[in-house]
Amino acid sequence: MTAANGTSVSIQNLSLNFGAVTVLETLNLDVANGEFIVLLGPSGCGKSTLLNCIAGLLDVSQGRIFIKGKNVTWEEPKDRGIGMVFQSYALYPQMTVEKNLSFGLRVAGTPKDEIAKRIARAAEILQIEPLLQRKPAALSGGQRQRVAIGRALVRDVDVFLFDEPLSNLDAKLRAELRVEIKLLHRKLQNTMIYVTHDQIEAMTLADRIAVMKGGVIQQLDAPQTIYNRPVNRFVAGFLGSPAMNFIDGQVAAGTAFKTGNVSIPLDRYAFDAAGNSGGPCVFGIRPEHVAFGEAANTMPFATDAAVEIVEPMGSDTLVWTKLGGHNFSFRVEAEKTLRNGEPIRIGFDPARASLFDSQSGNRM
Amino acid sequence: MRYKLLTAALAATAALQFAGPAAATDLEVTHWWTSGGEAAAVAELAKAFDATGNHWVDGAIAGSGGTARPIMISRITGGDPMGATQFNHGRQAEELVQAGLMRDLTDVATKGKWTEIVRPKSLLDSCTIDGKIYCVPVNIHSWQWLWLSNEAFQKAGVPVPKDWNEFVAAAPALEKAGIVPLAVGGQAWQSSGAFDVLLAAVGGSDAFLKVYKDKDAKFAAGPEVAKVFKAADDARKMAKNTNVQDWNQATNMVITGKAGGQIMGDWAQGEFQVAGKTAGKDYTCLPGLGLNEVIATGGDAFYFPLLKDADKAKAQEVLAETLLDPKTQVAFNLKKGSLPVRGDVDLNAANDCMKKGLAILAKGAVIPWTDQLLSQDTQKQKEDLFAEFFAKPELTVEDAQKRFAALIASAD
Amino acid sequence: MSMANTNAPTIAASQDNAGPYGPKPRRVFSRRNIFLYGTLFVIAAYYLLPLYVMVVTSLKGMPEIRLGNIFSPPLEITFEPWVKAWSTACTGLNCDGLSRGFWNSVRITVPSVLLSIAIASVNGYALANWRFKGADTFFVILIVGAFIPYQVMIYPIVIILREIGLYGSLSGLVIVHSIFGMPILTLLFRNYFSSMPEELFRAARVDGAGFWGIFLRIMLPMSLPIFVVAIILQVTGIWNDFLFGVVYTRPDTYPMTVQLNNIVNSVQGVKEYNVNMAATILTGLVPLIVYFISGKLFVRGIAAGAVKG
Amino acid sequence: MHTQGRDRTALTQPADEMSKSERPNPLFRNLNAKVASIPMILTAGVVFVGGTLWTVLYSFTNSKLLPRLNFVGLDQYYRLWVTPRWLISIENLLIYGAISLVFSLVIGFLLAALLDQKIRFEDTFRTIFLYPFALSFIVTGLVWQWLLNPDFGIQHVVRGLGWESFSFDPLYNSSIVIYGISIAALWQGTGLIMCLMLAGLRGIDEDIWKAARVDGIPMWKTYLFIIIPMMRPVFITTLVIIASGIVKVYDLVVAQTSGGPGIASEVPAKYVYDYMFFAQNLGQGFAASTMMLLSVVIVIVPWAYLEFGRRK
Repeated sequence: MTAANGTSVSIQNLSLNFGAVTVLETLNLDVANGEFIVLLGPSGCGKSTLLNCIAGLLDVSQGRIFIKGKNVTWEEPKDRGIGMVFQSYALYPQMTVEKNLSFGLRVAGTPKDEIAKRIARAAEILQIEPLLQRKPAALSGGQRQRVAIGRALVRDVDVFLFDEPLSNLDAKLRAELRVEIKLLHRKLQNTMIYVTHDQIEAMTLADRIAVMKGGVIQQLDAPQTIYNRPVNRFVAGFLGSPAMNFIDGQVAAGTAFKTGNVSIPLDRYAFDAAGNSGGPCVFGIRPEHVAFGEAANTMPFATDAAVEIVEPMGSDTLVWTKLGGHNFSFRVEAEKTLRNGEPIRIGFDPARASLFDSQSGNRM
Repeated sequence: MRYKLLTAALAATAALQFAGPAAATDLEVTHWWTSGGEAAAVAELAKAFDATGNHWVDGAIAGSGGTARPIMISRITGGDPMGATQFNHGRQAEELVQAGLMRDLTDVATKGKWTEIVRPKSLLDSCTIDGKIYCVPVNIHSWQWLWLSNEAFQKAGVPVPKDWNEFVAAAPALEKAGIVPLAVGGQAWQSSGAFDVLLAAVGGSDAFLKVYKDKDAKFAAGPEVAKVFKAADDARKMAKNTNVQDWNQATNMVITGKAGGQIMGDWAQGEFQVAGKTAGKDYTCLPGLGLNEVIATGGDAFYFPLLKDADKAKAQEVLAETLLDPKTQVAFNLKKGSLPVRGDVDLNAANDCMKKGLAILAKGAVIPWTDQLLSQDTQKQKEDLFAEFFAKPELTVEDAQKRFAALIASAD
Repeated sequence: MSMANTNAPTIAASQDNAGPYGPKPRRVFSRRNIFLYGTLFVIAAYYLLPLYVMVVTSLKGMPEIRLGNIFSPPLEITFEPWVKAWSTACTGLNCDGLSRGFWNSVRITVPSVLLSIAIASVNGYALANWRFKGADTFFVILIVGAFIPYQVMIYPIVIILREIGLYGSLSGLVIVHSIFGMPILTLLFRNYFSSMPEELFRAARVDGAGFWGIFLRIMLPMSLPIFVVAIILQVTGIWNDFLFGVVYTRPDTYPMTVQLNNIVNSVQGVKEYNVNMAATILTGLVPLIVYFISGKLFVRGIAAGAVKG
Repeated sequence: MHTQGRDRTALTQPADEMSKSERPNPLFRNLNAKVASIPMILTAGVVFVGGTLWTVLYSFTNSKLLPRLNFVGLDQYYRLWVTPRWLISIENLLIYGAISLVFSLVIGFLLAALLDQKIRFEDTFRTIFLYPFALSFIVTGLVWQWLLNPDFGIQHVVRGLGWESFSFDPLYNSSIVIYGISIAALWQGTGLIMCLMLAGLRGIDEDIWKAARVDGIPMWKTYLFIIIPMMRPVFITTLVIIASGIVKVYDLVVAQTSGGPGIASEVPAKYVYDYMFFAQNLGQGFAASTMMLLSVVIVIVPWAYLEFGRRK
């Protein structure tokens, strides 16, 4: 029960029901000291709810929550040693930035000079010194979110909770702040738990990502692992843009995947411990793992196809074609010009593919 | 005045537009007679009018004259006049007449020889403006009565008083028996009226006329009126536990023996009658508070707005005649508790109190009443003053008299 | 994580050395709850007391009212007062109770509500989306007008109605209600339409829709909440009106409130409190029902129309 | 709303300028809107402004039963300001106004805050608090007059329970009658205020509450320092609604006390009505009306201007 030295937040058997509706189901999660964890999932998956439970803003139905080794299941949010940043910033609109930062501390009775010191530090880190005397209405979205982060910062806590902090910003600002948060994490070395539905944020920021769906953590792993070896079809489909190609078909006992007139050899595919029992399954391969033209021929699997639609995306181009009667996309360099209907050759290494059981959706 | 002409013309056109043709002519009559006795009395008028082949459309407005008059006036000036309407005769409708909104009844009056039958003559005078008659007086109402509950005095173990002074002396005994000595309803006109009665009774007729007719402010500030204020001070002390608003609720306190007495007009008699009480046996009435037996010739009158609809105009004449018909007069006034306006009617059916009133009238002990002497404006200011005086013990007799004198000085 | 399934059941959890488990225990009778619900119940009692007294009194006979206290339930329930209030109570010579006034009130309320809302919604729409020069001036005048005591305006309105020949008619009264309902309703509609997305209006204009086209086809269908509020406010306001009803109509078209006043003030001997209370409830019934049915929509609509302002 | 308004003007203006050559007469710009606003313009111009000017004009005359242009200068005003009843009316209005304003806001807000605590039966409680608003002042006045009548009402009942010296007769005691009237006024009016406040509270971002909890700010401090300042627009709307009701107070007084005992509970609107119609002294009534209008204008116009005017 004692949290390991390296454990910052530990969630044990946590469940949450609203009446008959189960929002979180027997959830377990250990977050190491200084780790950046991203809770990722579509809306309604329970990721924000989980964050609110950790913050103490929601009462849990079952289970325990430890922060820094202390059981905080029944503690008030303010006593949990957390700071939180909200999607809507949740700044107190009638107070200046400085007051926003200091209000909680003053209520808690922190000495004046200590407050001043903390505000100065937070303002310096976030570069909001010139804004201290302004009211939130006079700030841009990015500035507001910085202040919101500052409010968590001055609390001098171990764990930072972010609830979709960048969702209200436009794409450019989002990218900028993403980098800033990453830098902030590097500088502070705090534990951060970050909720988002944006897979790019998840991939770029996280030490580990917890992909959630239906109140259950589907997969908890480093971004690369999740990207490359998704545990089920949901995780595979949720991460990656453009999305992974999925092809329905059959797997014949450990040898090949068949769909239509196409057969893909699976001898290089590393089946899970459960092994391959054959039967209907889904074959998944990411567009960026597909080779094209000359390079295709060097791949363990290659086939002929015809270009159907070309989608130039600037940095590269997405090409749509058919594989065994299924829509199939892959990426080529932006310089390549392809015409509709042009015959091409494509190929890939099945070792980079993922196979999912049609029934359970689990990785095979 | 251009305005007057315009008003009259508009009133006329409006009347034309909205008064549809009717076979037996409907005539809307507005009034504020809604208490038990009053409603019974007005039913007699309606019965008599319906008997002429026309139809009385009743437009009663509850509350009091104060509530009803603005509505009536708005309708007349707004160009939607009724067929006939009640006012207290006197100065309430003066300006409506001057603005040419009311019908001249001189022809009807000449035909019916009103000048000969209506008595006292002063009644018709208040209907007359510039030599023309504009209203039909229907009754004489006198304010100057003290109504006493025999039962209450019996319970208190004191004899029924014969005048105001005895009544004041009996007040402590009544109070001891848990009886409110004097019932005065909360509405302003009641306390103001009570004072006027005290002025006429305690001060005497001359004092009354000096103040209200001559508007002699110096006299009003003088020692004679001070005596009246002293009496009013007694009255307010005796009345301080009356927790009712309406006059007839106050009367009801006397009827049920919860209060010793009430200073109220003869219309209170209608309530005693409806309650099945007998004058002399269950209650006692003292005209002029037993001090100065006079009767004021206030009362109700009907005015007829100018209508262009010929049928309605004809019906108005019929109603005017009906109202003064001897039979109607008797039937109406018996129910209402007031005195008829003609001397030639048979009133054998009248009760004790009414007979006392008739006797005083015959003697000629008659004074005009405030409705005839004062403008509504002055009346209202007077009401405000006495409402405050009766409700606020901190308002001293001296201050009140000073304010009263100032009011009389500016009265019109 | 491995010990996940070894946890003790909830009840024993607090004894478990692992410390608190599951939901924070909340007693039903916590100090907070006692305070919260206690306050609510006390205040609710204060609000309900008059209604209770009204209902109880209206079901008692007069002797019982004289003897008992006003809070005790009726020993013997009688519907006599209700019947009397509805159909036989007298004012002057008319002894048909409130029944006549009820239909008059309906005849006054329905067209007044429709007309005032029609005018005010168009006003609000014009002010929010088609501002023209001077519009704000008129609007400010209108708002100031909301503060003018009605008594002050009685006489000028008598004159205006007389000049246009509508004095004493039902249409005259309908116009008066529309005039005095206009300030607050216009404010509500203006705020509501202002809070609608700009793009809608723009898109409709680009599509070539005009003033009325946008109003009828775009704005109206989206305005249910604010119309509900407007209807509730107007139905109660107009139904409850006494002053205009008595001044600008004639006795045969008196609304129910005037008849209520007549019945209550036409004291014949003792005040019949039971009849008065029954009459009072009957008169208030229509707006009360409107509120009970649409209370939730009212709050929502108020949020949309008033608060965003 | 205001920013949108600004945008909207910006949107329509260039289009208008572009087509200036085709539409020479600015009168026809936005013609439909102007036509549609005719009822509003007539109401504002003829009824409110016209009626007001007419009233002010005749307040300088000695009109009695009928309005006449017989000017007497400021006589009506001199008389008005030495009339005890008018002075009492003003004093009462100030007391009543202060009580209504403070208690309506406080009670309305407290009720809304209580209902906002995720309580059970919220709908029921809300309906209970709101239903008096559906009743007219006449009805409200009658019921409370009945409840506060010392011979039948609360005082009678409490005395019946054995507390013989208990005294509660606010409507029959000159010195407190205006407070007694306020009891009924608050009963009738706080429900609506609560609704407005509740709507305001519901409009506040949930995250603000969460942020305050994480910051460890106690609930009452959150309300006081964060939520209430955020509800400024709601408070202003509410204030306007309450204030407009205060100036107009009339029926409630008539139904409960008719201004009594004596003239202890008189209010200005009743003075106006009584002197215009009972006393048949229109001039005096108009003078009193003018004073009321003046006070309304002094209070409201600056507010209305700030709120609606400057953001053109």
